[in-house]
Amino acid sequence: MFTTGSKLLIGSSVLATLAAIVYGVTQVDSLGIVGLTSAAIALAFLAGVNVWARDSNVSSMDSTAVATAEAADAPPGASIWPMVFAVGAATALLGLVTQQSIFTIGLVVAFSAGAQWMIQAWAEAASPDAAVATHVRSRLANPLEYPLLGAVAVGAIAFSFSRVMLWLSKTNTVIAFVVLAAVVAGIAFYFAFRPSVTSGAIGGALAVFAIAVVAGGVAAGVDGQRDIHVHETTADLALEGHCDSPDEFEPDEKASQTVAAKSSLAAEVILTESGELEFDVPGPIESGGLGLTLPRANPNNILFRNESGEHRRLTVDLGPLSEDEIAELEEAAAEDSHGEEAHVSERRQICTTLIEEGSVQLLTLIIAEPSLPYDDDPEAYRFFVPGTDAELNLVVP
Amino acid sequence: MAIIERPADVPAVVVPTPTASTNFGYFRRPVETTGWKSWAFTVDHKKIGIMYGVAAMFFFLVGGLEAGLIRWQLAQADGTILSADKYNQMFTMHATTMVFLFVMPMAAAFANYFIPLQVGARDVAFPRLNALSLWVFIFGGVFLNTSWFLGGAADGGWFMYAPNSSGIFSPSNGVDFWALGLQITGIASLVGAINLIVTVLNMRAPGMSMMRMPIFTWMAFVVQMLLLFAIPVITVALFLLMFQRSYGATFFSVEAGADPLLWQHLFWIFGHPEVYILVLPSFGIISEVLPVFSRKPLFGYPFVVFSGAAIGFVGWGVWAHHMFASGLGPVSVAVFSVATMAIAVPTGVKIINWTLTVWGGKLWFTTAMLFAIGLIVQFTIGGLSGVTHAVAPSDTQQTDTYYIVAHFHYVIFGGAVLGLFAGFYYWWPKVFGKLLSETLGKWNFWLMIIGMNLTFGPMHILGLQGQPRRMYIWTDYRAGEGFFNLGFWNLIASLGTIVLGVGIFMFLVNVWVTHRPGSTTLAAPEDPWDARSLEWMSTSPPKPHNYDRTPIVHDLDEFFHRKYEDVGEGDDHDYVLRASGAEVIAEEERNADAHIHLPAPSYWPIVLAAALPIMAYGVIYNTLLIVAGAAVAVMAMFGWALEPADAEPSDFDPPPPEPATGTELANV
Amino acid sequence: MSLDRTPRNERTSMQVAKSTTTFDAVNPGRLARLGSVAMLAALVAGCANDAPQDTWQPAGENAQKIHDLQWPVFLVAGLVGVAVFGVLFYALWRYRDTGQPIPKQIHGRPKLEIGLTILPAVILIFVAVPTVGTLIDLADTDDTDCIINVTGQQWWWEIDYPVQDGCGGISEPIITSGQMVIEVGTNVIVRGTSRDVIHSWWIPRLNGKRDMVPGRVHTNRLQAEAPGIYAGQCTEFCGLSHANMRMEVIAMEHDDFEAWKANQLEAYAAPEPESLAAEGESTFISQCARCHQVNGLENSDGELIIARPDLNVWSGAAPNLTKLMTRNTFAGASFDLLSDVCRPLVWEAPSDLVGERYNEGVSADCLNEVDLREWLRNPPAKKPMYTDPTKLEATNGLPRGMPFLALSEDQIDQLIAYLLERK
Amino acid sequence: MSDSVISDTVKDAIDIVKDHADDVHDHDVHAGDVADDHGDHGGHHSSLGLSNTKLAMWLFLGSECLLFGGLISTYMLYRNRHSANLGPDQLWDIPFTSASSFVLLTSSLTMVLAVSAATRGDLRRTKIFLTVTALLGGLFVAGQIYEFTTFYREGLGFTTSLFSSSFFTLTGFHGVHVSVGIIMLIALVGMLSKNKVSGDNAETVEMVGLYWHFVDIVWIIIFTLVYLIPA
Repeated sequence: MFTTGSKLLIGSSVLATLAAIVYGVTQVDSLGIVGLTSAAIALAFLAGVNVWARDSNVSSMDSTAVATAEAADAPPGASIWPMVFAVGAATALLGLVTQQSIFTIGLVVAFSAGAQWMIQAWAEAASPDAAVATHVRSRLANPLEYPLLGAVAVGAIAFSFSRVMLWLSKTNTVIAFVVLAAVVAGIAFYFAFRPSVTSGAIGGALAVFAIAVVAGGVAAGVDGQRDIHVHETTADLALEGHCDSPDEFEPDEKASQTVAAKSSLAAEVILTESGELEFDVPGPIESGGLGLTLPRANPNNILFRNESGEHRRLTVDLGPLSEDEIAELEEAAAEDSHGEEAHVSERRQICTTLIEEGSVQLLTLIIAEPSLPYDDDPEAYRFFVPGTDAELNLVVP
Repeated sequence: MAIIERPADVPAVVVPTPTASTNFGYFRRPVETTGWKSWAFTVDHKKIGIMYGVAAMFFFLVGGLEAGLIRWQLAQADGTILSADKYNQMFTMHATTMVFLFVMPMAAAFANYFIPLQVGARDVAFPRLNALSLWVFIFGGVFLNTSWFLGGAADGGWFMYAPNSSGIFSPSNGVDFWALGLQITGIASLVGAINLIVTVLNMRAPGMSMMRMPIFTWMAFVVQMLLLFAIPVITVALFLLMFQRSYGATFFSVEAGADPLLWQHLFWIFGHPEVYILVLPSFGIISEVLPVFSRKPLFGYPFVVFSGAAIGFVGWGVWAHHMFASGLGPVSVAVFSVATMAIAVPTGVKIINWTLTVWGGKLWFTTAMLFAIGLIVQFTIGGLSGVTHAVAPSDTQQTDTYYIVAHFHYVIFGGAVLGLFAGFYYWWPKVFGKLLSETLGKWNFWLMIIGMNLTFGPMHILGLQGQPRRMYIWTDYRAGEGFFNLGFWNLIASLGTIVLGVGIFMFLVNVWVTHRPGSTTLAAPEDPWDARSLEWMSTSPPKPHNYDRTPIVHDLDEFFHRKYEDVGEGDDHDYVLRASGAEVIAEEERNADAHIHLPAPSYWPIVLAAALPIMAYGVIYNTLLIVAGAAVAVMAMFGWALEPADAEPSDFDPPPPEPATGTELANV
Repeated sequence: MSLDRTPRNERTSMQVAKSTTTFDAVNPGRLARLGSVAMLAALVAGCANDAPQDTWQPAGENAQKIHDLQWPVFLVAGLVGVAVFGVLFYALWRYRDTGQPIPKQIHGRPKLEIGLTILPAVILIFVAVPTVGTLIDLADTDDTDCIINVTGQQWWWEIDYPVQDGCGGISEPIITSGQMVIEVGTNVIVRGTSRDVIHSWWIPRLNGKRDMVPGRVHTNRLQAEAPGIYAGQCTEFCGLSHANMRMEVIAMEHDDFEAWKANQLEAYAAPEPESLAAEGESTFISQCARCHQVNGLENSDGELIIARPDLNVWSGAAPNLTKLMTRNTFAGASFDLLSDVCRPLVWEAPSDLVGERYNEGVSADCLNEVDLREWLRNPPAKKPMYTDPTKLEATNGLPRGMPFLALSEDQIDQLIAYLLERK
Repeated sequence: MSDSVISDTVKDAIDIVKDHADDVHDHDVHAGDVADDHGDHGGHHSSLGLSNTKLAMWLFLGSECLLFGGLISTYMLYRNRHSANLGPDQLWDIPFTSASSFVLLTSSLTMVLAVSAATRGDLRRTKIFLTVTALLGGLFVAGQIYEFTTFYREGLGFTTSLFSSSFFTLTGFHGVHVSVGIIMLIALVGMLSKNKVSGDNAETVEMVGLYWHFVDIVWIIIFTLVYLIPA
């Protein structure tokens, strides 16, 4: 039941697969596998198409039937797809010299038109009866047309309207959103309970709606979006050298006053009522003495508990930054602040946000270097609370 | 399609009707009943079941090969057969293959084939979805195994603990293949589960109440329920892993504050029900086999049913016993420890019921029966060693050692695999119309039993003596002294693998001997075992439409009650043969239903299934492939939705004699 | 529990048996134990001889608790197994087909079945109660005498003693790797975590295992009744060289432990100028000190050299080699530093001499030069590690493990001479 | 589904225990057991009186519950893990999200109307209400795109923190579900217009409706847990 051509293709595909396996087992690099496997897949695909399109059709091997089939000379029907295909191809070419997105759009258009063209040609070849041809065509074309049209429609509307909302101010966005939804629902109810409205009118309304939203989206997109402010974080505090300040900065304003339920902590560091820093580690390690020992290179979770009456932050100092690092920071900061002079940190510091009494904040430390080389620097390797004298030594073996 | 000019002298009327075109190409529905197309596009649950079985058997051999290499490497200290990297891939893929590509699909093969037969239905509820499950599983399995040729397979163990599975620690694409491959096979399981649940709930023959269903159907039903709720959990985990590896998410990055135990919880919430997913179908199979060869009904049918259901429920509450050493805290560990002991009770109920089924019977030691008894014995050993590590403190000494390897091989090989083999021998004549050789079967059985005990038995000792799992080498320094040291037991385990391998090979030999061209094996009788349940009331092999007459069920063990009559008075029951099985079947044939209606085959399931690996390759290599695959998938889905269940007359080539609405098989 | 016991093990086990009062207390029926359990235990656990990681030879309080719990469970499981198989095989023999008529079609006996359901439930309740008790005992951290941090990474353990009053007082952090030294009889709490993937800390003869999970701190109690070297192994699959990630706990008497601590904190002694070891020092500085810290090592300008493993390997840590030769294994305890001749002198030392012999460290005569040389020549060839420079894209070029350094034979000679003085 | 199955099962179980306890066999067919569609289209009768498709859809949605359950659990575990202070407190725009939630709820209402119109066989209203459901769903998706864009501009990328990864994954999954629902709605309108629905129109509309309601309910849970309950 296979024709010679199919057999050849199937055989080549199997051969390529075997070659790919042999290659894969014996050779290290994967380029050859990719090539051979691609060849195998391509050949298998061709074989499949051949078997499917030709061999499955028993009568294609019966030359009389083929020659006498009425389909054999039915005049091809009118078709819009060659033209659309040409437009798509032209767009793609245009895109090649201008912009990638245009190229993509052109490619998609050309591809869809080509597919439609092919399907139509097949369908017409299948039967000279127009009704049958349409029916047959729809079997292959509808499964793609329905979902893709749906997806394109909803995608265009959703994306366009989101651009409109980005263009509006924050409050107006909510209003626009509710109003539009209400209008859509209202009109729909009106249509639903007025049987006199024809389906043409409904389709027209839908078209107007779609065009309006897309046009709005395009207009909003061209005009630009409202200013959206990037939130600063504690990492920015550290970079800008604000960690040793007891003042409030942006990250402190809306700090989340909670902490993840960490299963296990390396230590808890407490700012007591009397304004001293103490630590609490499970086991027979007492606060005081040389200080808190933390392993290096691990993410250490430290929980900071504020029991003093003030808003306080916990800062860790891990020694001075090198000159290169400071220069790098300054460069980055200058870029951010558009030329204005920016404050940058000169020491390696990490800190929590300001927290109120009774709150806790988590600080995750990964300490690269041991404390050994900084034994002479009284500022280094310690916890402190800006604005107070509270200090706690940190030992990293 | 070239346009061929028609000779001028041929009148147009030569072609009678334009609709009867013969040149539909792609547009025609595949309605073939023979040839490869009749298999590739079939929606017949029996063909699908057979294909499930063949594919699963293939993967069984692949997984077995991997196991063989593992044991070869470990036969001696400092083995050099495999590199550390290859060894890690080997044990990862061995487990993955055996669990996801052998035991689960093989159970699906049985479920697919026998659930409709056992509930008296013509097919499953959604025949096309059934085909989809099959092809998705096959493509997923092949996809998973292509990783061997594309830079190495997954190397993180089948449990794939984070963060060892993230891109930093496993930079090859192996884990990507693994995560995506399991997503794909997960879809197959989920679709299959929905389909079979609906079949069981909604497609039962008249009179077939839930408590008259054959026990295999019950157990398979519980399994499908477990799958329905377990698969989405692993799906979430796999999605998180995929986002972590392919799109930079940080779900398992500890630097970002992630908790690696999240993966363990998600994995084991799926993973523990998975254990029951593996063994319950086999429990169902031997609960069919034991009564038949004991000539007695299953002892305590409702107890077996409800203990199965209880296992299904409690199975959700014990996942953390895989994590006793993970640092859950003593309270959680205590709770899960006790829950784990509790699940031993329904399991024990099953063993007791099987023993009592045999008790007082008239035992016929066929190969199927031997495998069933083998299951009871081996599974009991596995169950009892399971109790020893339900005791959480004791488990901290045993987990991640070979003791656990021994335990779950007794449970899964001794429980699931032996049951599947019992099923092969029991139902082979039903499915293929020929009996497998009993002599070869007994070789098969004894070699497998001896092999498995030689292979997995010593692992108890290895584990208790402190040999951890997943080590690509072991060293003499920690093997102890004397002759019976760990080296000795490692060697025994490796030698056992050979015996086991020969045993399994015997099965293939048996199949070959029975079915090779020119085989002298005769067709099996319609009712070779004097069986009891409904599926034997169809011909062997069953006709495409299963039953000539939709059976009306009056009893549990319907077929038995059709053959035997109770001639006892009052409480005194005395059964005498009234009609042979063949006579009962012939009676059904004589009263065949007039109109039997079967759904038509379809291209779309296999097309949709093929789209999934394309998308998966896309995730790994190129986003464009995802788009292409998604387009094919969407097209297949909508093509499917738009396609009527039945083929149209124009699909037939030549067209059917009468303008029928479907395949009308009158009085077959 | 073994069939062929060597003298040294007899001694250790006897001591264990003597010291564990609980063992005898809960076990009045010595006969029963000697009878059935010995049979079962000999079968399942005793068949291999004196494996160093035997879970059935507890050598400390915690492992003993587990053992006291597990042997009755094994016994009960064994008895249940015997009973089930007895009934089953009897039935198989008794009811074989001997031409009897079709048996009675009995569908069940609900009362019998309910009874047989309750029976295992009752047995399990008897198992559950002591299980929960032991669990709570083993999670206790209040009676700690000493805290030791362990940190797993691919594929070795770092062990450090934080500053504390416990462990007999530690004023400066001690840092070592692969081998943990503890004092006999003290309750040690291991606080463990990991720098990369999950590892598992397991010293079978001292306690069950505990996973060491990155981002979390987990504890594991350790207590040894008698001096000795207790072997262990990482038991959570941790990647390529999981099989080569081992560790030991060395338990020693109080005085030996104090001596060990003092030695660990001794100041750095530079090698004699112009000796081979001195050349080794400069080779070490140029080749090794990027990752491996030697406390007190100074460069030619007299500045302290601080290793920066965080810039050179993915885990951000490499074993501290200040006191390498006080340990007797290296590379994740995979290889011995002691030669085959000297190894038994320490590993199989009588228990009163363990601490003393261990503290002697590795001398030039006893050094296992073969393995150490092979290691220095090409570490990834000796122990699989993830160091192939072409495959390190995922880790920004940082290897996981020790890379190939292309050291010359001369450099290796120098390094060995230098390292031999690190004790 | 479950009630009838369970009661059916329990009843049968009691019967069986009763029957078999003293080995009594009942050979009578219970009249109710034999469905009257015997012989017709084998396998098309329904033991539960519920259509296969509907049962399957319920099962699928049951499975989906676990999927969202897993994602929601992941989010709940990680919701506070945003070390860089980019968390809900800084980002949420509750008025806007409330509005979009309300729009999605309204679409559930129109879906109900579509289903009821379909049951009555009122094709015109069915199509109108399906279309408006799709449009309202489209607005919701527009809202989500808008929201994601603003979050991104404010500094919250997919990989920024555990919170962001789990938030985007959870809401993204939901968004994909809504989008799939919209595509189904629009395609359904097209198929209804061309009379191409294979099977019963009303039932098909009901199936899509079930799915749509499920997606809405999931959103209510997400909205409550993610947006309303403070971290």
